[in-house]
Amino acid sequence: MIIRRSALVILMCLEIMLSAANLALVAFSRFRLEAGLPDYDGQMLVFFVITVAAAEVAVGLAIVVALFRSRRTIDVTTLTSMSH
Amino acid sequence: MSPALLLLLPLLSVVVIFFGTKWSGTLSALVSVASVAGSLGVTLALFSTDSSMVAMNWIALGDVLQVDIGLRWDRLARGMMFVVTLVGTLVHVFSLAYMREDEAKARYFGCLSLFMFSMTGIVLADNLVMMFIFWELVGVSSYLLIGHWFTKASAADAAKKAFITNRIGDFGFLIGILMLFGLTGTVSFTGLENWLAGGHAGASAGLLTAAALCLFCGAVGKSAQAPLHVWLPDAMEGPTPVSALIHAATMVAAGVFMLVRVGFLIEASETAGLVIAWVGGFTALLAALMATQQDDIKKILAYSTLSQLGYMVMVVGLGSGEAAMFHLYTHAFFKALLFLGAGAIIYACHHEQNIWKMGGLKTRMPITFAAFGIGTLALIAFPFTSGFFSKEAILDIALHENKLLFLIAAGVAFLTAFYMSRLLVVTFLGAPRSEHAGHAKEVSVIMFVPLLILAFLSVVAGYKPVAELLQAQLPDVHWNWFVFFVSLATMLAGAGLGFLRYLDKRSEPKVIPVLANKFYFDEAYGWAVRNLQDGLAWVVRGLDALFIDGLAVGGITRLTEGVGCLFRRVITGNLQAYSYLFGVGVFVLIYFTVFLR
Amino acid sequence: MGILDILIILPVLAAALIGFGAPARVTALATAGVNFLASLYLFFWCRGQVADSAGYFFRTSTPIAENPGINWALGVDGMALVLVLLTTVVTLAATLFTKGDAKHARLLFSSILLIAAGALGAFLSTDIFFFYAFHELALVPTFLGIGIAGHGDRKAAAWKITVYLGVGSMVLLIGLLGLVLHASGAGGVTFDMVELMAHGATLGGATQNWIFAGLFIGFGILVSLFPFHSWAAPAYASAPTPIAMMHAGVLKKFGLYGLLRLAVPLLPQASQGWAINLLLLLLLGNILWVGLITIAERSLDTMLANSSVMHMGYIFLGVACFNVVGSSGAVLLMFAHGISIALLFGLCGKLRDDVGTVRFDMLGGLGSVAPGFAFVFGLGAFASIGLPGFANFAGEVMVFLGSFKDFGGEIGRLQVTAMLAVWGIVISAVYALRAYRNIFQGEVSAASDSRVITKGWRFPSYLLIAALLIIGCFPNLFLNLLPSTDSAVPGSAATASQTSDHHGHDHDHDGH
Amino acid sequence: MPAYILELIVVGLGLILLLLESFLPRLGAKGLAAIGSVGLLVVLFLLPSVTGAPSESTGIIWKFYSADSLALFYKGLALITTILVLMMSVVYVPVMQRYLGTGGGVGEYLILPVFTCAGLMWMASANDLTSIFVSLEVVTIGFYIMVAYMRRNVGSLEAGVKYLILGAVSTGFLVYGIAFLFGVTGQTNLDVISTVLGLLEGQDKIILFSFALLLVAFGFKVAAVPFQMWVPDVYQGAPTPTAAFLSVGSKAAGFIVLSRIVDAFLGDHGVQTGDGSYQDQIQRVLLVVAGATILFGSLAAIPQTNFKRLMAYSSISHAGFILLALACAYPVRMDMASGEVVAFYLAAYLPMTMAAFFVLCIVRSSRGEEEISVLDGLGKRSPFLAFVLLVSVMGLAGIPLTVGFLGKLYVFQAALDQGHFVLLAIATLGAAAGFYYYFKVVRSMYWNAPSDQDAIAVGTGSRVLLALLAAAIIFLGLNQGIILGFLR
Repeated sequence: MIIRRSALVILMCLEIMLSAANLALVAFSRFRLEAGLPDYDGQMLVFFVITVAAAEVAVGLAIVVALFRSRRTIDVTTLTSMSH
Repeated sequence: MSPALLLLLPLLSVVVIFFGTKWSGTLSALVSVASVAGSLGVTLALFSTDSSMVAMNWIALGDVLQVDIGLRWDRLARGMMFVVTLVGTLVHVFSLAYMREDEAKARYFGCLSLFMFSMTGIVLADNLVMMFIFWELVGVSSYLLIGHWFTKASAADAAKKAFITNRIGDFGFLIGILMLFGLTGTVSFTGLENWLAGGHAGASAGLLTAAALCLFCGAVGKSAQAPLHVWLPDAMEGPTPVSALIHAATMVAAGVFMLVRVGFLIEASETAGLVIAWVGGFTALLAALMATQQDDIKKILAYSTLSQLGYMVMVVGLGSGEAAMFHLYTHAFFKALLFLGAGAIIYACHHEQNIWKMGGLKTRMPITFAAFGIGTLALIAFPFTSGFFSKEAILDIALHENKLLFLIAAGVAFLTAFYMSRLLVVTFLGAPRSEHAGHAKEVSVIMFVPLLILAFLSVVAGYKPVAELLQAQLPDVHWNWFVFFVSLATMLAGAGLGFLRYLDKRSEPKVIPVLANKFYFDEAYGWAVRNLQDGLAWVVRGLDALFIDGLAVGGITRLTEGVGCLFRRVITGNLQAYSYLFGVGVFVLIYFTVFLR
Repeated sequence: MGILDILIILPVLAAALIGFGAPARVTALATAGVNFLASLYLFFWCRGQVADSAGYFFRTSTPIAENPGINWALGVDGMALVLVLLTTVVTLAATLFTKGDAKHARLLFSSILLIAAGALGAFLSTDIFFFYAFHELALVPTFLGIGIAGHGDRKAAAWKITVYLGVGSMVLLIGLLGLVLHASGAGGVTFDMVELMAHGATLGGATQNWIFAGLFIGFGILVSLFPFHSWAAPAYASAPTPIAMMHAGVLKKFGLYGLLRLAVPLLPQASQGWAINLLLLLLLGNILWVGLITIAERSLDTMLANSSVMHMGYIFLGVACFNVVGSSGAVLLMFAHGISIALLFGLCGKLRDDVGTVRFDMLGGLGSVAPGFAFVFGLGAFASIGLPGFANFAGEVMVFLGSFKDFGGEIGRLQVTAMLAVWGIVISAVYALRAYRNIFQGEVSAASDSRVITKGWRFPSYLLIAALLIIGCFPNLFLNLLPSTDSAVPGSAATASQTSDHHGHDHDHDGH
Repeated sequence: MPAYILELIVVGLGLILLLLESFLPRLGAKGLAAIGSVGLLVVLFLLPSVTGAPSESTGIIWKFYSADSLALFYKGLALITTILVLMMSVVYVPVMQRYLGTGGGVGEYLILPVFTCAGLMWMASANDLTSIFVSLEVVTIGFYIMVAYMRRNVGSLEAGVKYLILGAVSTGFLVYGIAFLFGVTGQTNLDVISTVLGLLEGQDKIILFSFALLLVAFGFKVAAVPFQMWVPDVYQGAPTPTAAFLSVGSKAAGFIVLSRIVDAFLGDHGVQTGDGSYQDQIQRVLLVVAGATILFGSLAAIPQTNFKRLMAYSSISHAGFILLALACAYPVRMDMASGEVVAFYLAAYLPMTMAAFFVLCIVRSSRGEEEISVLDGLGKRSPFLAFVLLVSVMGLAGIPLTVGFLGKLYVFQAALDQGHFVLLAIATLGAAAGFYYYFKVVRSMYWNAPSDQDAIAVGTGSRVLLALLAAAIIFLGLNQGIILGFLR
């Protein structure tokens, strides 16, 4: 993700990160057997994460589109207009 | 009638002159003269009483610290007070004429009254702090009077020099007071006396000596002993009556007076006495040597004063306060006489002070000449003048206590006779060497009456009945033919040499640079002030700007700003860099949290 | 609302009124006058009364917060009273010295009043929180005043003093909090000085040393203790006259007041540890090092500024004595120094306004052009170098006596310091007389010639000089109000030793 | 009335506003803001009357939601902040319209804060990892939009992208952290987790690992070093009201959750520092992060010339102070828990920051820049604005008798109490540097000559609001009891 220039690709990478975390959650809940059943708290959390991630991507894509409209590029390395 | 009146009268005069007369010269002069005459009257009226009183609690802090404005009216104070008020009165009267045309007469008389107030305070003080208070005030009034003509650079500088030099002495004086207070918890003379009598608990001999010598520092400054003598000759920049009053008869004697007041302390330490005696003897010799080559009439008298003060200090150190006070008393009259005489001459010669531009004044100013002559005789201890008796006493004590100092004292007697006869010969005899001298006239009656009174006293004051009447301290010495002959011989030799060498000379026959330049004391001090003090001050200021303000304060400021700029660099505005840093941050944080414990 | 509240709030209100457009000079004068009279009334009233058990008069306390215990607590004791008088006198003089038609007059008058209010608040608060807070608040008008209405390199100077004193007050805050946290008893943290006094002296020696060091460095920065002095000269040199008078004369005393109020009674053991050695060393820096700098100054304003820094050394010495003589001397000296430096800054400002320069090489012989002015300036200069008759001398001599009190025949570090400090009287004579010589004596210089000192300086100068003379001649007027024995300071070493003393007994009891 | 009704009301309010915006377009920005503010104000007044969890746990909701005094306090902060942000937005609307082009309305910009507010309020109550995550994301997504709202403005978009990407990364770490914490304890409720952690032994490393991951996520939210890089850019680029909202609302919410999490990790067993346990290590980490944050924020602020960037660094530095308070977990000599100190500090921070941003908004709407130099001579041009800003920066710098001083006072006290002298030194340095950079603003306002003489128009509403804020800064500084009263 760090070496990518395209905002879109970066967003995709972020999604992968979240998925990895989700996987961990599912795995942990699977390992915690209570009376033979997995701990569903963790798995429930995964659904929340997926939903939220979707919302996040929706907003993110909108921003990327706006960026493309105004700049005709989505290369994040060009985003250095801030003075300091 | 109480001695407090002596303090109040001049104080009142100061207040009235500064706030009540709207700077009217005549009015101020009258007030001032009235107050000093009143003081003289009170002194005379109180001659037979002996008292002490507390006029005011100046500082009262429970039983921890008690400093009073207290008055001690004993024989010592009475004798000194008589000298101060009498000479003061005469000088005030003399000033009426001498300062007639001065623009700032009111300021002059106001300062004179201030001086009288301060001097009275010193004389009456019953404790060290009070003495120190008036000691400083005397310094200020002296500063003001020396700098009376302050637009003249030399006068302003001389005033400054006098004050600062005195302060150096006071530095020691104050430390002495502090030590004694720390040891005893009191600053009153009575308390100190009792403490000493009770075996001075808690004080080592060394500390006692140190305390005594510290007090002596004050006297060194005020009485212009070597090496702090340099201010006195310069102080002659002030009006001549001031020189007579302050820088000859009274203020400079305050140091001696103070030493006598704390004589019980000096007696308690042999070392201190010895040091004091040697400083006195050394000053006497040094000043006498310097006096032989001066050309300014007032400076000659100033060095002579130094030399005589040296005598007094020496004899205090040798353990006889009485002899010192006796000499102080006689010296006050004849030295005031000489100064006022010099003032009359200067006035007559239109403010000419160089003796080589005078000459032949004997015929033009006969009364002044007579008076001046009597003064000279008393100073060189011509037998059966007042000066003779007091100097005899000093020589006698020196002979018994310390042979080496006796030799020095005798040498000084010789030199005194020499330079005084030089002064007399060059000024009064021969032909006038300048136009002003040629046109000199005898001064007015208001000026020569004080001269005559002082001349009379210079002759008779030394006789025991008179001295006792005037409350002077009389030393307990016996007639000693050896001393008499030594004294007579040195006097005759000195005077003879002076006459022979200077009669009808038009200028100094042989200039001895080292003496004419006063052993280069002023040059050395000037160098030290310029290079050591001012140089150090500049260096310190530079170091302060460079290191403390520049390197420490400025450095910290710049360092902070620099680090700030450095931190700012991290925020590049580049998203990838941010992500990268974010990642590094995560690793560092995890490493630190989990593994670095 | 008691008289103390009024003393503090009145100037704030007046400043606000000026801000809203009331006639500046009249309002300020009226307020300063009323405050002055009120403080005089307070002074005479207190003389006839017996203080409460903690030594205060007019003590009021309104709780602000339970825990940590913060109260709007006011009270006045002898020391505070002296400083309140100082404040009101200098405020009145500073107001009088300022012309109504001066540039930035509105700002200057309201700054004077706000600084006065801050100083009064600090001196009258018996709660450390407000004690600290008021001083900080008073600094703001100082900063603004220098920055807006100053002269010379005003921005740099204002910047420096802002940051410097900002740092100082932060350090101080740490020290004060340390004191509060450690000295509060078991009943919870309290900022109340009276309660702290009652619990005090239970701290261990090492703690006392640390807190003492924190306090004297924190307060020291505010009071320009060496080596934290370099803000003073540029700030006072560029400050507008009344601001310089108020800050150097009044506000700067806050730090010393704080040390005397808190450090001396609460941290008596600090007089034995390394912290006191450090303080003694630093105060010598003030007296000797800064004294030499003062000698090298060639301009009246910077010389006065540095001399003021130098004289702080004596007051620190009084604090370092840790006995009643030194403390009382320090209080007297605070008053005296405040008045005399205000006078000198006032006159210096007059000189700058009317003659146009304060540089020595451009002045000279002013004494013959303006004798009255020279006379008054001379009185101020001599007062500041400790001439007897002025209050400065009384203070200095007591500080010195305090440093030698009961030294038991062994010359210790305090005595050595005092002896070296006494050399300061020579140094101060050198620079003061040189300045006087250069400005007022000698030939009349081109700059001084035919310049008239305009009106407006006489009355305030006489006021200040009268204050100096009265207290110089009758220091007992103040000393009567101050504790006269060490044991009257609760929790001090002397109290601990006097176990038979009822007072001391109580404290032992509290300690367990 | 159970506390969660409030969030429902706020969400409902947001929906109503959306509808109004669509069907009553002539309502305009002012109308929307007014209705929103009034609605939020009503909620604010309802706040004291709500009830917490019933004694016997009846609804599933109380598993995710708590309504202790701290939660209510933060809800109040969120509401007040949002009201102020709405007001500010009204002033800022003209600036925004410049960057929105023809088709763009500003309606959503006034409605989004309401939804975000609901998220913030929920965050204040969240005591379960699930609710923490969801509420946090509600807030964050709202902020993504608000930051990037000025879609024709390069800066705003750029800020939006940066915030989005870094924010998403931090979300990733949050989920990781939650996963590991869940993995260790098998629980999602913080109270239960705290109990379970107290029983675990020999799993220090994994506990610390999960804490570190969570700290990454919340460090990002509260702008702690080393996750603070986004702050200056985002503050500078975002619309000013959003920057204000971020610096107060988002930060407050981040801290309430962080303090709950820290509480859960440290437990309430009164561990003292120095015993080498993982609790000890957590305190150490917090201290180090706090020190670094104070240093970075304070020092990097010094060279700034842009007002919003300055406020950004100031916000970082303040975050450091709050972290320091958080790290002093068990003050002995104080009667304040570290959580209360944090809450107090944030409450103090609110009016000061809001006032500063508000003044900036007004100045910005008349002048097109946000450099500090735009304030030159403000003391002459608009004494009122200058005075409010003076009070505000005095508060931020921690001058006594302002509420900002009290915040610092308590932090210092806590640090002293725990004997963290190095941190105290750093904090002192930071506070002192604060004097330096805050007074730059004062210097510019009062010492510098104005570049143009025109007075700045200030609407009556803004005037009243600013006066209220300034009064609050001073009044609360004198009566800290009020804030403490709300806290307890």
